[in-house]
Amino acid sequence: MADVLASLADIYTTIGNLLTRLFVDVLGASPELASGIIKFLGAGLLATSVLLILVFNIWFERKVMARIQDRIGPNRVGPWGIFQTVADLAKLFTKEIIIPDGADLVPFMIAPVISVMSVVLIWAVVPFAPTLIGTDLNIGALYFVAVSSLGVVSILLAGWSSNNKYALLGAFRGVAMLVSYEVPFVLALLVPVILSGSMRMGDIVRAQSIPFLVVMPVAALIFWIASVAEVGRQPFDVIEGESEIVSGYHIEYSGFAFAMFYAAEWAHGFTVCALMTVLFLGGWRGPGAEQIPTLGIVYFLGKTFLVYFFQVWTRAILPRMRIDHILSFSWKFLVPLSLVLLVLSVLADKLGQLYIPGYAVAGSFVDLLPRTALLLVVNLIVGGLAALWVAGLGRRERRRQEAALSVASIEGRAAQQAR
Amino acid sequence: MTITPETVAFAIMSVLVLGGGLGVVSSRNLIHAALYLALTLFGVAGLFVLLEAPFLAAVQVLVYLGAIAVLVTITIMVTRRLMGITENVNRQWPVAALIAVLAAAILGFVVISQFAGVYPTQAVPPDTIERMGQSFASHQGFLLPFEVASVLLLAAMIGAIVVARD
Amino acid sequence: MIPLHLYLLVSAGLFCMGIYGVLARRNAVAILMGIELMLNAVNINLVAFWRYISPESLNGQVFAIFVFAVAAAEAAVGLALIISIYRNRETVIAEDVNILKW
Amino acid sequence: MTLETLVWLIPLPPLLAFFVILLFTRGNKRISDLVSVASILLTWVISIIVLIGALGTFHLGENPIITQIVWLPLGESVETSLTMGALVDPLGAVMLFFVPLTATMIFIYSTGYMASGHYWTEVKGEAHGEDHESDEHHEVVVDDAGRKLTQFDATKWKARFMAFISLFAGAMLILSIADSLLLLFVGWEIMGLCSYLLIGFWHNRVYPNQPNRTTPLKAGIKAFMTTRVGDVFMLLGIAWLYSVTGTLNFRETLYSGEMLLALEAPAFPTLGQSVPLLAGLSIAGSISILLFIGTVGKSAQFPLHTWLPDAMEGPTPVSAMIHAATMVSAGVYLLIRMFPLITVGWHGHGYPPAMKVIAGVGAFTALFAATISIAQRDVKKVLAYSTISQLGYMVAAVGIGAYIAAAFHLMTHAIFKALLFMGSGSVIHAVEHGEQHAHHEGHHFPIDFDAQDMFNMGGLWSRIPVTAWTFLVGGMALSGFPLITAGFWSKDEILADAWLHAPVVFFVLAAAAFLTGFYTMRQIGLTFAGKPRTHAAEEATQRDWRMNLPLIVLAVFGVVAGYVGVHEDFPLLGRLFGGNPFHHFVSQTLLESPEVALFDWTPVLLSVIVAVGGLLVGWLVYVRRPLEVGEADPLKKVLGPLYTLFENKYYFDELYEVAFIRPSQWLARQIYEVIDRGMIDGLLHFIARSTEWWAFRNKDFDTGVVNRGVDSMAEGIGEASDSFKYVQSGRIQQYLAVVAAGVLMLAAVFIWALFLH
Repeated sequence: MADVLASLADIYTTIGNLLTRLFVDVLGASPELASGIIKFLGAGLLATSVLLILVFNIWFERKVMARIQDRIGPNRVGPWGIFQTVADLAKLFTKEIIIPDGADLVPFMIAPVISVMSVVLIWAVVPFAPTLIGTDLNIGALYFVAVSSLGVVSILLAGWSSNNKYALLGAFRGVAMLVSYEVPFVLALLVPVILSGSMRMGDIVRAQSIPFLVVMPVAALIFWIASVAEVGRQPFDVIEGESEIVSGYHIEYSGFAFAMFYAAEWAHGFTVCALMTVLFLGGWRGPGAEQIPTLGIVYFLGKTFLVYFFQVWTRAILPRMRIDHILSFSWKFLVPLSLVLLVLSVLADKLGQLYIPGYAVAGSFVDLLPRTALLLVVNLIVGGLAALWVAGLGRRERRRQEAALSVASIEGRAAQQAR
Repeated sequence: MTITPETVAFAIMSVLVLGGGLGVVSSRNLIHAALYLALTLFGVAGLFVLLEAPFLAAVQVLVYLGAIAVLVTITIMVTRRLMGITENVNRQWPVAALIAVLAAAILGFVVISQFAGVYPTQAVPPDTIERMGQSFASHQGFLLPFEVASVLLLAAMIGAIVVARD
Repeated sequence: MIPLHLYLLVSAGLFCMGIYGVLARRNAVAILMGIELMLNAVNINLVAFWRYISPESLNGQVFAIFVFAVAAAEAAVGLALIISIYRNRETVIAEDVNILKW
Repeated sequence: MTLETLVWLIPLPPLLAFFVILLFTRGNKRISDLVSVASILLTWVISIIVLIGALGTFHLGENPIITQIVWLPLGESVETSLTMGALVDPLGAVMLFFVPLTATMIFIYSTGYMASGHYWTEVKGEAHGEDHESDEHHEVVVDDAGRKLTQFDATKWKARFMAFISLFAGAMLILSIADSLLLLFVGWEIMGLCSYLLIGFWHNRVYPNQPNRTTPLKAGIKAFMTTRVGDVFMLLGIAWLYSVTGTLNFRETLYSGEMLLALEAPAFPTLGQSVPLLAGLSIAGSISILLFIGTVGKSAQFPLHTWLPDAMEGPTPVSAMIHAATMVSAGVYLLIRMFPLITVGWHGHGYPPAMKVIAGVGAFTALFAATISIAQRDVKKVLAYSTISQLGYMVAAVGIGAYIAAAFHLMTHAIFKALLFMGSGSVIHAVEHGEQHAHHEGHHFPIDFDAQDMFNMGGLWSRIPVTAWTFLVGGMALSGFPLITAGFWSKDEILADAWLHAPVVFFVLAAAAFLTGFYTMRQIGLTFAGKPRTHAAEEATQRDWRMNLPLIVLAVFGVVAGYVGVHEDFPLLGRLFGGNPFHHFVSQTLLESPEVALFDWTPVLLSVIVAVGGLLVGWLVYVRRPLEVGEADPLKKVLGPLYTLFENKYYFDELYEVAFIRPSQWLARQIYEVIDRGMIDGLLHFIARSTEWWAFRNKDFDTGVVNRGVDSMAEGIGEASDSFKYVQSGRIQQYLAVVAAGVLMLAAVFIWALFLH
């Protein structure tokens, strides 16, 4: 039993060993070949699982959105409508892919593929459990930033090749937003990298004996905002703002191509939540996760769905922002804030190491307390100042608005009296 | 030169690179050229991975694919004249071709004559990225070039904004 | 394992294509793309030499990174120039921009 | 003020006057006159004082008044340096007696003479303006020769005239007190200059209708050149003397016995064998001949006499001073001063060649000039030729050894000849006044009316009595009217010595004396006797005291001067006049005084006969039956061709013209043509042409090679650059292609160098 429990504790390695033994002993492949095949199978499994989770997520989001909007949400197809997404997908799969006239065929076809690719590739680096991770690249953080930037290319291609002005316009907007939010996204990403001292995702998770959210809440907030913008969902869903430019760059897409774009988008939303959990919520860390790796994935998925819930929540309640507001918010507020935060916190951390006794950079929960406190203080200060500054801006803006309104009203009355 | 996954990957990547390059150079439609460029860059990133320089691969993708390719594509879109695709090669293309071929011959000759059959002797030390990070900050290392590069980027950014400002 | 000269051949090929692209293409942006190709060829070379000749020293990689920086700066400024030329001269063809001649 | 310093002061006043007038008072005629006359009076007074002092000193010969200063240090010691000093010995005293006297009289006379008078001058276009200064404006007349003539005021340059005359007087006095040949030569040359300046004084005078008559300008040049010929030979003599004796001082050379002995050596020992003529000549003889040639030039003796008659072109006081009293006498003074040198080798009998030459030339000149004089129309020309003949007398006297007689005649001649010249001057003035008066009263005179022509005069006895009488005294003295005139005594002395030593000379001189008497009476007859032949003569008047006073004074001296030298043995008068004091005084100049010739009646009688005969014949021909208006000269009928010969002065002028002037002009022209133009110019032209040729070759080379080369290079570069400039096509890809090509080549080289090598 013990070994059964042990094998269950670390189910992933046991499966791995089983398979290798299978190939090597049974099929007589060379160990390298065997490991190659196992890696290949693992990758395939991961990709399909990402897309499958998607099905649940869509349903979950529509239900939550409905509940927030005080309606029931899909409940016809299957119990509580859980098969609604399957029905949608089936519909999309069967739809005919219409290629617009004058469209640039090759880029038209490639665009959806690249968008899905950019999302799925990110999962290669996400650590589900202490022993379960795609490839623990030592540049993990940088990898998924690079890959996510591929998304920009796909949008551009889609917008351009569909030979539609609205598509092109939407593409330009999307590219502008994504590129501009990439900067704060990376800067915020730097915080956990610096705190954990390494870009390897596994190390970052292991370093989070105290979740970085607690240590650097402002950084987490900036990362959260930037990631939502990266996805292009609700507060920033200017890309396919239905009311303005029909539905952005994938307007000309239909059928399976549209399904791929749609899937990529939703998957990206979920992926970002996963990143959030890995970077700021301590990934698979939980009581007993270290010992029993299989528990890791449970904690991980729990936290991810928690973050996802928040995302859907904000998506439901926040109105769409204007494109120039979005850009100016990024360049004029987020980027400077993150820079300042980053510099001050690193400075404080360095000073702390030098002057505060017993200031540990890594270690158990207790060891990290002084550092957490210090950084927490810095964050609160910077965050507070930023908040005050924004409030001031807001007040001034409101006063200007009212003045403009009063003037307008006076003129209006004058005009009426004049008539 | 046994067939190993690595050589296969190398073949794929080199095909991507050379094919992409050829595409960039010869494609009539400029957008296609830009796409081929992206393809080439991706191939190069792959080569970097093969050369066990993952950081560079990531930076390559991030910087080139993410930014420069996008920038180029956008510029092409902005500057396209609606009167269609003009003939993409100028009068002196035979000369250019000749020069390219000559250069290839010379480089090829040098490479083959000097570097044939050289195989990596040492393994890549695992902490190269950390050491690289330290080197950027240490005086013995590359602090000065690093700062100069940052100033350069700043200047380029400001320059680009000023020049392209409407 | 892959011998060094293969990498170098690939980079040489890319470099020569870059040269042809620069010298032969009419569109200014195509020229810039040619330049990008050449820079990438250089990068391949650098990294190849770093990997095959002296992996323990950081020079190759660092230098490649600086090539990235420069390439990025150059692309930015070049494209900005091309856009302003387009805005003023309504043309992007390199040959048309030939006022600075005798 | 010892005598020595006073001697120095004698020549000073005139020289000072010259500079004062020239520099300061040139503008004002009156002041100039005063300055010059005052200066000459001062000189006269000083010379009288010196004369008295000299006469008073015992044995003036041995210890004359001598002062010396170093003039030109030639060597270390004083002896070898050229000295300059003053010497007054008996001969000098004689000069100091009559030179200042005549000079003063002439100065006074010239202030009067130059006060009026006009002459014709040619108008050269704008020259006309020059006349505006003169008070009255003369109309322009055109003469036969087509020249535009106008009257020119002769008195315009009077101040300048007085200055020149003062300079001349100063020069004469320097000569007369000179103690060495050199200083004498200095005076000699200055006088030569002054003669040129004064003869050619009226340099713009032209004779209407006679284009080729010698004008004053030409006469001045002629005088200067001919005297210059003589001076050259004189200088040769001086140089020779200096080279032999080492000194030019009179006392050192002439009065030291051994010096004279040294000079006795034959001059041309080697040349002598081949040329018998030169054999007999001693050094002293040849030097004295050379010096004699100088005298011939200066005193107008035979060969070089032509300048004197033409010198009459100058104003009459000039003629009086220069050609009567002083300058011409300078020549004779030189001979007398050089007498010891001349008479080297003469011991009483047999003359040395030098003396023969001198005597011969002198005698011949006397006769020759006299013959010309009788046929002259111009009153001054007659006197000119008479001067020449009288000088001939003196030269002949020195030639035969009678230097005292020569000195005596020199003194008397100076006085009465100056008198005669001044008389003729006043005659001319009178005739000119007459012409003007007649002209005013309507008588028309041809433009070439010659106031000096005796045939236009006649009957002036009553018109100008003072001039007439003084002229008569002068004439009698000239022709040697016995007993009362000075001329008689001095000429007689010469004739006596000639009779004693050289009878041939005596007869020649006697003939000359006869002719002298004849032309003197002819002159008096033509000018004064009979009725006035022209209206000018009728109206002739001249009552200027400044002209008449000198005439009277000199007339008196003309008579008194003779009594000084009456031979002591002369019955009755000899004793009366102190026994020939002149002879004893002057003979002291030489160390051993020559013995006095015994008194001999025959020469005296002969000279009286000759003189009175000449006068009588002259009176018969011209005075008893005075000439009628327009009547030709009776002598012409008598002499016929001889007359024309004499009138034209034996055609010597033409002879010299042909013999010397034209050849020398020809020679000058040849030299000019051949040497100057031909060779020198030729050479210069050649050089010029060759350099020009070379310059052109340079130009060709320059333009051809350099310019064209450089230009073509420049063009080549220009074209090349033109074609090459298209390389900058503006197409950036082309540049890149070139760069790439360059890099490739470089790479190829490197590979070849590094790898394949």
